Amino acid sequence: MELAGVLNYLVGFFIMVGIYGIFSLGLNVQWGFTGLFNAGIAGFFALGAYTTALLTTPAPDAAQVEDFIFGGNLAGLPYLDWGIDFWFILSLAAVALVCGIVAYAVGRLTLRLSGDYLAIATLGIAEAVRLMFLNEKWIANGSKGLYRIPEFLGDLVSPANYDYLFLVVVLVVLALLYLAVQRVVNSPWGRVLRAIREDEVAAQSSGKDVYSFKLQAFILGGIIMGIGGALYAHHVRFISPITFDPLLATFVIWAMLMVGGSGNNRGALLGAFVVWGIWSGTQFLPWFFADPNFRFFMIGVLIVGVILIRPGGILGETRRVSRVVGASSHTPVKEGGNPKE
Amino acid sequence: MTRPLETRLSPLSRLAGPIRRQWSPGHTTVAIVLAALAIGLLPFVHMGLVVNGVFLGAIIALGAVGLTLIYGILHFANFAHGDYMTMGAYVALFLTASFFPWLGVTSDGFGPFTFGFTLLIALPVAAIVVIAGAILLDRFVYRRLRDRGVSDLFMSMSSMGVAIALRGLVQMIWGGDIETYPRESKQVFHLPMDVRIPPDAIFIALMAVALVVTVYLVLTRTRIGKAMRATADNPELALVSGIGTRGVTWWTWGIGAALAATAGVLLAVFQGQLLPIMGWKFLIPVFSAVILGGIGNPYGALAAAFAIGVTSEVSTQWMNPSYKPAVAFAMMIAVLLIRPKGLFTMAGSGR
Amino acid sequence: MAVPTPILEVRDLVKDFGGVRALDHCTLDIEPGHITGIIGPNGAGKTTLFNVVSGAMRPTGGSIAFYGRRIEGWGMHRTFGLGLVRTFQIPREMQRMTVMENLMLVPAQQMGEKLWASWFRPGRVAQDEDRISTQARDVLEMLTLSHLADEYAGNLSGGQKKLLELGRTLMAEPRMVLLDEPGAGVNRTLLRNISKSILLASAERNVTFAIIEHDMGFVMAMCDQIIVMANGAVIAKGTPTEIQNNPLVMEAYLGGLNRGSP
Amino acid sequence: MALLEVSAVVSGYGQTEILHGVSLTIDDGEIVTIIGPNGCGKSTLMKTVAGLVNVWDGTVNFRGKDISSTPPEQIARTGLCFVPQTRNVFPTLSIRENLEMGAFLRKDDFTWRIEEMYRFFPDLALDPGRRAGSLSGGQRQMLAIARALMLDPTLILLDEPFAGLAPAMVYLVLDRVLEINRSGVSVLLVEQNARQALSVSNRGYVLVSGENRLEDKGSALLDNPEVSRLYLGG
Repeated sequence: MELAGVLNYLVGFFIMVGIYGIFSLGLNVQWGFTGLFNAGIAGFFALGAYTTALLTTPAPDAAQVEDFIFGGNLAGLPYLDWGIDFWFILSLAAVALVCGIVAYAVGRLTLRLSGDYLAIATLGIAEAVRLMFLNEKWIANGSKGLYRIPEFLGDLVSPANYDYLFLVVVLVVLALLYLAVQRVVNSPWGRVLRAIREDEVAAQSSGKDVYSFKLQAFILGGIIMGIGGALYAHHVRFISPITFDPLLATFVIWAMLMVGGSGNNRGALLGAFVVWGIWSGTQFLPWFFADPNFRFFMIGVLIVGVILIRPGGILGETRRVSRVVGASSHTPVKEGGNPKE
Repeated sequence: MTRPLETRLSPLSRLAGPIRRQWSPGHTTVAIVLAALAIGLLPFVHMGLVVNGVFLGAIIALGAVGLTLIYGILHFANFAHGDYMTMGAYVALFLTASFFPWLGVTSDGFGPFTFGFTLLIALPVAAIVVIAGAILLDRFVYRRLRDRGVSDLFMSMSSMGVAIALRGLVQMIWGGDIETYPRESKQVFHLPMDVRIPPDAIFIALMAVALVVTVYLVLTRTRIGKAMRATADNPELALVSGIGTRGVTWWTWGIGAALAATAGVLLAVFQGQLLPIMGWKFLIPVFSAVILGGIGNPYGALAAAFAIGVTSEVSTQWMNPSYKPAVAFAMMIAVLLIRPKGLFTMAGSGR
Repeated sequence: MAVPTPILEVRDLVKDFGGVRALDHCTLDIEPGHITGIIGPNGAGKTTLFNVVSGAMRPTGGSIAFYGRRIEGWGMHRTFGLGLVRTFQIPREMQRMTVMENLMLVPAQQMGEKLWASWFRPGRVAQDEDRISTQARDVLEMLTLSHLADEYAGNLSGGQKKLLELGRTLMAEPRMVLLDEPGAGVNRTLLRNISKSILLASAERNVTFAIIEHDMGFVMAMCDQIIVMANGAVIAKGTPTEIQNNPLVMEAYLGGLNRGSP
Repeated sequence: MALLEVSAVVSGYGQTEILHGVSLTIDDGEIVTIIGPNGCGKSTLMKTVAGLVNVWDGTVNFRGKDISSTPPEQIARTGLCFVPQTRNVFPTLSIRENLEMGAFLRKDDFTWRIEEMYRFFPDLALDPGRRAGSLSGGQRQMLAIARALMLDPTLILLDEPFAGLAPAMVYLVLDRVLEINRSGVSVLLVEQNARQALSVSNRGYVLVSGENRLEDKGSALLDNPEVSRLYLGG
């Protein structure tokens, strides 16, 4: 019993690490490789979670319905039920589309201006998205939120063991995204992104359409974050505007990337593990260390501390050699000391 | 000094008129009042909302003027500015609700206002605490980053970390629940056109006007104020003129933090409550005012703050009031679409 | 032999900054295959000329034609696409990228620069990368920087950065290169290296060069023709010997005697 | 003892060494001009003396004190004032405010000094409230010089004060510089327009590639054929 409890806890823990790993990966595409400051991850998180929830949740019976309309019941539609829960893929595609469009719109407006504009605009978008879901009850039930969000492949196992299955789902999605991101950031495309991060004017004088690359990176990052949000919704199965408080939906993710090492995808994942470990581990500590407000404070200190003491994070960026196609031929020479921040 | 130079004068005086005129708070205030009246007199707009918007705008202005100064002189977006506001509000709370009562001094309902006279003492103390905090943070965080020559974006990011830490600190000390200053309900003033003004709002407006005028006088009349503008204009020339960077930096933080702390207290009075997240939420209207007014331009920020205050209040006539920050944000987006450098940027401001 | 048609034709180019006119009806031709030196006192408008021609700035007036195509007002990445490449006075390398990466970044129209290509067309991308890395190694060889291929560019010395900058222009397979002070802050040995590389690129790759440079020894030795600018316009053009014996040029540098002292 | 003594100074930006050991001296009351082809390090030398560029090696002595590691805002206090070539005024400040900033370190009432500057450069007195950013090139140069004079310096460094000015303006500014010198201020001038500057200078230095090449009386340098050879190579 004792062991089963620990195991259950660990499974839950790693599901969250996996989901936050996805956010961290998305942020790495934007900040770590391209130098785009997204201060409103929560916006993409919420869009992803709400999009999938609205598309897949069955409509509630009349007694429960107050004044909101559900968008769809993808999971319950018979012609999509091919025994393999195909709706899940479809829903993720929709999430990608929605987040991609929003990222495109924000990027169009701000990416030609200096970096701070993007930060402020994303901050605003996150708040606007939250306000919309909070106030427009007809969209998503306002502050009461959406519940009974369906489980992917939920009929394969008993509800008690579902978390084991979902951990596998999260890890598979994470692995796919990791490989996909790893491949592009090590490709010439990623090379251009890093060039933009280092010196925009020089990248331009090398004939690169800086704006277009920034836009692509911002959209890709936004889509990945949206997918993270979708997985979160199917894991927790209940979302409301409170879920997307900037602390757990934006700041923690920043702390993860900065701690793990921005510009390094393995660092992004390591950071998710370390910071989530600290976050969920401290609740077992005695006295005020368990106080969520103390943890809140520590997240801020952690971000400032990393910037001050070890700007590269734990892993830091690895030096790449010239042959950079695919993951197999990519071998870091050695951990490079950064010449300059 | 011997030769007559008259013959060689170049005809500069003809051009001088329109370019020289800078926006002063006087001009801005007159323009705002006229504009607000004009909007309020529209038949479909509720005058009371316009008046309310002016008060909200006054608070936004306090935040935005400080933030835009920091932006102009230290060159980064201070995401902790909202939390400096929160800090100010909570320090005043500690003084009025705990410290003064402990000393045996309690007060609420001072004169026509809901709050006690202790708040008037608490306000400058809170400002001093926040100033000290801001300067300490500069000494131990931002100065180290500047010395290392990190990019402006890294500075902004560390300010975000500072913002989170400050809010965590507030929550650790005071908890996350709604608090209020010791208060007593008061009659509101009734004016024509169905305008009701709570007396507190008049206090807010007077404080805001007094502070903004003070900042204007500091910037235009005092040695250090001119040095701040000079440093924003041309840091290298400021150095060779003997203007030390450290003094200017401290003054910038000092003025910014004092305005922020006051804005925080006034916001808490205006809303009748304190919440740890109040400052962070207020960042959106404040940043919108900064961008709308042209980054680094205090006069622009001032005018934009009132525009945002009035617009977002008036919008509640048709929209859910909780959309107010979204309205401010939408105005910022509209400006980014039309004039990315802000509405009030002056030609040749050298940036 | 036919008279060579100019590769670059600049006509009546004007560029104002506020009230200051940096280029004042500047007109010049540059013929293909030559190494042209552009000299003149400070403030003559040389760097502005490069900025406008390369598309970093919009001209106030006048026209620029590159291989007969009007390019004034184009962005930098578009002129780059035509094979018109420039360097900066202060080298701008990507510090936290290796020397090799700095070079491989440059070639245009790389398959792998499309986001989807490395997912769906890895073969093509690898092919491109092979070709480009070979090209980059050749360039490194020529610049004698091979031993630094995997070093962070930020760790190079000032002179090596200048060489890298030159290498980046060569990676673009340019038709014409605008070099802004390739010799500034470079020691003698590296400067010889740079001139050798320029001559080699000119001879073997048929690249046309326009060089702003203050080291007159370097200019007179390298260039087969020299354009002298002063106050935003061209005041003389000719071979090094012609320029050295042109009294107008001396006056531009030292100030006219006719203005005299008050 | 020389007023300013620069000996074997090495300096540069980042990792790039620009000055490879430059020496020069200025005595009280002198006008000294540094000429030399572009990129020879004239401006860097000025900035090094003014403290904006770090001295890597060698010493800078001003009035007998080593100022090679003094920060720029302290150097201004010692009576050495620098007028940069470009960006030499505060554009959004008014003319008067620019002058007040020049006097930032003065503790006394300096209104008389501002009045003196208005008399000295009558152009500035026309409209003291005007923003410096809207001035013409020549007026801007006058304001820049006036700003530097506010501290009553003993030595003033002028970096190409005549660059980009119309000939009539060059006369005007040159005339003012001579007047400043007559009032007892030493002047170190960097000029491209060598003939004009040398003709009014006591002495001149020719700088090439960050090293001293020639030093002579101003008029003697003018007649030296070596000078044009250094400019155009050969």
